[in-house]
Amino acid sequence: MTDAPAADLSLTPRQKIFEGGFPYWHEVVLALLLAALMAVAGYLDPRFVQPSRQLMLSTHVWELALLALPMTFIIVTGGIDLSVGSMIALSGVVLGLSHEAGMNIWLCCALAILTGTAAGALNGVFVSFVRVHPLIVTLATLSAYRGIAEGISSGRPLSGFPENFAWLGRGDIAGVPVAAIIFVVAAIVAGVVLWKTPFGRSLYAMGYNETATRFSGIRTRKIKFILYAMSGVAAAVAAILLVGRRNTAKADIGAQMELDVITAVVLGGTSIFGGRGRILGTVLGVLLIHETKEFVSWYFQNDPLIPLVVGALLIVAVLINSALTPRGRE
Amino acid sequence: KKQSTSSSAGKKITVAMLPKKKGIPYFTTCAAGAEEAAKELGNVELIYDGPIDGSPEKAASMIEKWMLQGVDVIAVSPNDPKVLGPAMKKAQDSGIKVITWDADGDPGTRSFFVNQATAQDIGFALVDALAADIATAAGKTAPPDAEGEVAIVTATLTAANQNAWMEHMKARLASNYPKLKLVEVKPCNEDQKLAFQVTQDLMNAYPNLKGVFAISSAAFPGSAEAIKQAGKGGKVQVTGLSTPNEMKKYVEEGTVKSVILWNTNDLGYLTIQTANALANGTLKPGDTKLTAGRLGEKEVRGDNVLLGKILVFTKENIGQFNF
Amino acid sequence: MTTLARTESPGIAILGLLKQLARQREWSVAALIALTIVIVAIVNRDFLSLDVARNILVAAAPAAIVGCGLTFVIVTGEIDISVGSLMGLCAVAMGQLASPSYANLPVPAAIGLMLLLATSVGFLNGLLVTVGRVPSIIVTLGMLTALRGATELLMNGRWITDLSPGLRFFGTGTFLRVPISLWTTGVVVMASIVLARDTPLGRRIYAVGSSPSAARLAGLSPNRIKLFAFTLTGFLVGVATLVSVPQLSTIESGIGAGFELVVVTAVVVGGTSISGGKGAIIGTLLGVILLGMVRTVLIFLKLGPAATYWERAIQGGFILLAVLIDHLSRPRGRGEEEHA
Amino acid sequence: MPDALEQIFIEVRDISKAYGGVQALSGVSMTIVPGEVHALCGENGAGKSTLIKVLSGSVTPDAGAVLVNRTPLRVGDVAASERAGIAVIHQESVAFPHLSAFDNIFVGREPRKLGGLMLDRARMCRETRALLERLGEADAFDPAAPVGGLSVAQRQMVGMARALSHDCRLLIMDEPTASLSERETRVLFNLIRQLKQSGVSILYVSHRLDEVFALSDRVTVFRDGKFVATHVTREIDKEKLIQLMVGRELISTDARLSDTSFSRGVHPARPPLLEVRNLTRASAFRDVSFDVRAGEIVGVAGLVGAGRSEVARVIFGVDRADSGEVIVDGKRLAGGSVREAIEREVALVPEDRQHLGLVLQLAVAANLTLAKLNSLTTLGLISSRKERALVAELMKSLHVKAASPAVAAQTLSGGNQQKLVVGKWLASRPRVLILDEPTRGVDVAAKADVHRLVRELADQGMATLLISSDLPEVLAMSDRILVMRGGRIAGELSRDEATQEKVLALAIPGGSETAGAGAAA
Ligand SMILES: Nc1ncnc2c1ncn2[C@@H]1O[C@H](COP(=O)(O)OP(=O)(O)OP(=O)(O)O)[C@@H](O)[C@H]1O
Ligand SMILES: Nc1ncnc2c1ncn2[C@@H]1O[C@H](COP(=O)(O)OP(=O)(O)OP(=O)(O)O)[C@@H](O)[C@H]1O
Ligand SMILES: [Mg+2]
Ligand SMILES: [Mg+2]
Repeated sequence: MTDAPAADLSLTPRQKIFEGGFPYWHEVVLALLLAALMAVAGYLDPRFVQPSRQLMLSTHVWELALLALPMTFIIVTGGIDLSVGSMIALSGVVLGLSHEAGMNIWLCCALAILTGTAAGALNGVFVSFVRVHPLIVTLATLSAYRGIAEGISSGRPLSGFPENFAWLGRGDIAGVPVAAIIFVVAAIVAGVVLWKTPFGRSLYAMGYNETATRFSGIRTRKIKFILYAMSGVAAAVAAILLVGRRNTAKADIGAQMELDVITAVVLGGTSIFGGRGRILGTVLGVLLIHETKEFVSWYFQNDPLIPLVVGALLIVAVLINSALTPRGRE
Repeated sequence: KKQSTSSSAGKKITVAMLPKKKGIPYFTTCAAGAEEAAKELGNVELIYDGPIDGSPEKAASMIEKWMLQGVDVIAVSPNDPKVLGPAMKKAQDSGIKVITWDADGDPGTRSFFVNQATAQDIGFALVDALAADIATAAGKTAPPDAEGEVAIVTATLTAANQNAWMEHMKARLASNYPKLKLVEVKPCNEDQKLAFQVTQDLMNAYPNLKGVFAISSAAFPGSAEAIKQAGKGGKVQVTGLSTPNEMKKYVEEGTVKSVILWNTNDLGYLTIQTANALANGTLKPGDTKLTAGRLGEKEVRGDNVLLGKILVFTKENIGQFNF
Repeated sequence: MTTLARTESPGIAILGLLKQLARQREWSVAALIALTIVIVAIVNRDFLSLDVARNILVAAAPAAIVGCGLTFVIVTGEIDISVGSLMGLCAVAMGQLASPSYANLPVPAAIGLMLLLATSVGFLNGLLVTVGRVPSIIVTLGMLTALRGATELLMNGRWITDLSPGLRFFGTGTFLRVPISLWTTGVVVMASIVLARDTPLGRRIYAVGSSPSAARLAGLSPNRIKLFAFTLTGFLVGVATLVSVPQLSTIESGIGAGFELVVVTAVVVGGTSISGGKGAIIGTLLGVILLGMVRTVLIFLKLGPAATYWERAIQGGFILLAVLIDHLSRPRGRGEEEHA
Repeated sequence: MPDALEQIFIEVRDISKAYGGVQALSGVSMTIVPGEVHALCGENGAGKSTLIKVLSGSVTPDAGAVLVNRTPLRVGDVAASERAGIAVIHQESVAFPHLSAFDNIFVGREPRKLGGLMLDRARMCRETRALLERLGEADAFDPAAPVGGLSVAQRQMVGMARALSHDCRLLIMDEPTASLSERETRVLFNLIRQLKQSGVSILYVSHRLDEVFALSDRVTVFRDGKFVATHVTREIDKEKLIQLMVGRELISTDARLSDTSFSRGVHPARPPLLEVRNLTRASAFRDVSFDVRAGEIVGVAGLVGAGRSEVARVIFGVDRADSGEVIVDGKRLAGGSVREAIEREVALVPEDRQHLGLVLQLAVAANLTLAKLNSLTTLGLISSRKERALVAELMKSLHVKAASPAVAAQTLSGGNQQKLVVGKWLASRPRVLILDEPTRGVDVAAKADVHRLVRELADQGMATLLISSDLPEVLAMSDRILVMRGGRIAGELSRDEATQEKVLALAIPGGSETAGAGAAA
């Protein structure tokens, strides 16, 4: 009993190292819910589940999905970023204005990404170096960034982008939307980073006890800074896709998006208190919410129903999960 | 897949009707008219749905949804023509008939516009009405003599329609009413309470404010209430667009002198009539008139189906309307 | 907050209050408010009028009332972002219950039922958080969305325009020439301050937020205390609805949209620690006023139509400023490892 | 020593408690009589704290009963235990960091007025001051300030005040002196004797055997969650006790230590690895200078609040110095960066394991490897194989007792948690190791393990700074001893001249009292 039985040591993939016991309950629950939903949908209206239609219905989910990745990282460290929606607006408007000013469209994209990064980095500076709580910081920049977007564009729609640019948002490669491809790649990278790298591991540690993590020689401040900057980058990319698809940049794009993103992430099983969460869960969360919204809208044709259902879904899903998992020790 | 739209009269058709914002009386009354038309026609199945938050992004994806469901006609009231444009075009290309109502989109993205009023008509009507009210309140006879400070309370800073109206309002003010000075434009974010507070502040900050344009469904009652509670009814004029029922009491007690609108019920009705005619081929490009059920003959000018003039509800006539 | 323990008897509460101002985040917020008033007054005399002050306060009233409850919730280490949607639901419920064209109940009955609804939703939030063990951010995020949808469905695209005078009184009436809503706010704030500082329950709310495990070892029941905080908040949302909604003649489904952001921002700007254990009602009050002023201030600065487009940016900057001032004015030593 | 052993105050009957796989307690029974000091001994993880949690009602046992004056106690109910007059000073400081000492002491049992509606602050203040007087801490700190700002020891004092605040009949102390130094310890012992006079029973858990013999009337020993024996303290000796605890022959730590130490000749003057020059941090200490040579162990003694931990924190880059410099292996540290310190192979085993040492919710394994993850990767990905190997080795060499390396660190017993912190840093083979209270709450055997490991590494050329309030430990382990007082270095003693008396004389402001608590036996 004094030294650990080898038996236990043999089960040591990352998840085991963390919770112990079967760690995938949440993902299972989500997957089952998703399957159930699609079954019902397919029964009520077979057309809904046709791959071709599904693919077209998915056109506007990719930006949200993309944002959910850095958000997962951030929430795992116990932080939060409420300003993503506004960063989309800001980088989108910069994109539009610079294009209006006659810049080469790809330069505009670069500029937009630069803007997003800067915005995210500013959040990062306040969170990690001024050490203000991320909720406060991003609450402030939530209005500040959208405000700047409104200010520099005075609320005008900016459009008339070239077709080859719109392709980013609307086009597809072998039937698969470009946005989808971008997301899948990003998701895989994010998943591996979180799952198997020292960086990923330190995110979990930070989420539980930042000080002790810092005492272990991990640059917690720098890491946080990077995360928030990344969130900004993702927002900028999302903005480019969004603008490309609607062919219009405007200070109101991405409004309320932060809530959708956070909903997806927490539905995906990432603990808002930090320390727990996986990309797989987030992806399932995004899918479940997307399909629910689409089907309710498809079948009932009554918009107010959507928030009602999604809200209930969020609570119920997490409730089921907490019923399945044993009482924690904290 | 989607049933072909090559159709003979009486053939069953599905019309999807998209308001800018679901859940506000203006569009609810339009929907009532649409329902009426659908019943009359019998062969029309009406889908009425739209984003409750008025988000153009959501509206666009609804159009895409209907495209996938293979409806026959999509009638769009575009909250933001630029954002909805691509989706409408896509639907058209897939063989669905797309028309606009209440507000127009780019001509390339729809076949007809059921036109109750253009942005210009609305902008001008608002300015003329307020100017007249200010003038009469100041005991002047000719509206152009109206003078003083005026302010606008709009929906949101990015609301495409309101921004379009404001363009024309500013132009009209400059050209016809040189003595009216526009001092502020404030958003109320579709929130009556905010409109109420903003109007209070405007009246305090600009003691000789003479009039307020409350150009969003939420702004109008909010501003009117602020003026009333400040005891400035009759001293500070307010006008805007609203269905008569919502503003009746303010008109009757005199806080509001004129309310701009058209018969929303008829607008919805005419929209469905147009959609139906378009679907079964009785309405073709180049036609000059359209027989629209109880509305009788309606003029078609170019690709605009005209509903008729803008109405101005006043103490005298508002009692006669109930919608 | 804890520093209040210094005031050896609540008798010298004022002294305690001053001491607190000098020590806490409230200080920087108060300073910022004062500064703003001075600047604006210099630019535009009209700003210094009772009328303006009253309008600002009345506009801030609902946020202040709900803020009291939310402060307690946040101090226990939880959060409630459903208050906005709940207010919408309450408004619609109250309106439909009282309106002749719907249920047409007598006003007191309508109000009673509305308050009951508000309180039970708060209680439900609490149950899901404590018994259901669902993180409060998730529960209330779900409610935020769900209740808004429910409200829309209830209204079904119509507005309620026939509010009875009895109801309107709570929004427009005055007592001793002071609006009902301000009286109510005063009572709620005072009661909350006393609850927080001078009652066992209050101290326990702070204890639970400060260290749940220690609380359990001390024989407290964190769940019961959290349940109380959520229920109280629900009830206060009802109260806020009662004194703010009838101010207008029309009830529509959008009421309260975005309200949660205003309140949460005010509370944290007021110095309440989002990680629990620390926070003061007075700070929340100041936070509410600071944020509430911005809109009015911008109008009185007479920056003209063009400036309007920068309004939101300025508001955001204001919040950052408030927080920054606080952080620069605070020494950081040992034990300051985590976020303020 | 109460003559009437038959009049039993508390009887524990066949209590069992399992946590998942771990049987923390299996059918233990014991009795406590009025006015006795009853010591409870056992290795780390023996189940002492668990039993205490059962008695205090914060843990519900799986089986068994607790009888108070022959009437069964409602188990798992803190309030019931308090009513029965059971008060606890828990092992880990369980303060409310944001609350003042006042509130910390009274929360849950607040004195009330106005029909129980309002707090009676006046009374809270009066009683708090009185309590702190009794603890000799009256003016050590401001009872209105948040306790989060106090040192571990000071928080411990607040905990005691809380326990004393309701007149209890059984006072349970779970390793109260673990983070106390001589002076507080002596105050505490006098207190215990007073209480005993007034008929209060005391259940005393400690790994410091001297204390056990100095204080207790009877001693009960647990091993691996089982009851081993209860003896009248006078009737057994240290060796016997240790044998009961570990279940095998083992010479006393101090003895073993003295062996190792005496075997060491004065080693050839190696170059200093750590040099501290006029280091000053106004809030805690003023121009501190010393150096530590390769292979040398320098002990730092001093009273609580002397500034030792603060010095350690500054060297490790947690806090910035106001002035002065830290030189590692000839090169100056920029300071203020833990990362820098670690890259220069400096390691700190912090004082407060719960908050600074461990990520409690993470697995044992993850904690052990956190500080050197980068060295466990292949192609940038963590290699479970390498990780497993390292973890297995560490857990073996430190005898960490855990169900599996996958369980959360918070499920380990206090001592085992401490072993994790030490192990985590020993794993990184530092050149300069700073230990702040490294054996806090560690049992004799484990203590010996830690001492042995440190000694071995030192012999391999590691420079070690040993901050400890456990004077015998300092005396036995150190080649030189620095004594801090009020934030200054009060003096330095070579290992031969160093005695408890001399150290204390330097440590205690203006005083040269003698007879440390340990010697009081
Ligand atoms: N919350 C818990 N979850 C799981 N196991 C636990 C928990 N608390 C204690 N244990 C286990 O129960 C056993 C007894 O723990 P306990 O804290 O009583 O030991 P102890 O005698 O106090 O040791 P120490 O002297 O180190 O404090 C240990 O093996 C520990 O790992
Ligand atoms: N967490 C803390 N926050 C603020 N001040 C502290 C803290 N801990 C200790 N202090 C103060 O810093 C000074 C030095 O404390 P420190 O703990 O370093 O002394 P020490 O000799 O290490 O005592 P200990 O034996 O408790 O470690 C004391 O005045 C103490 O009150
Ligand atoms: Mg223990
Ligand atoms: Mg120390």
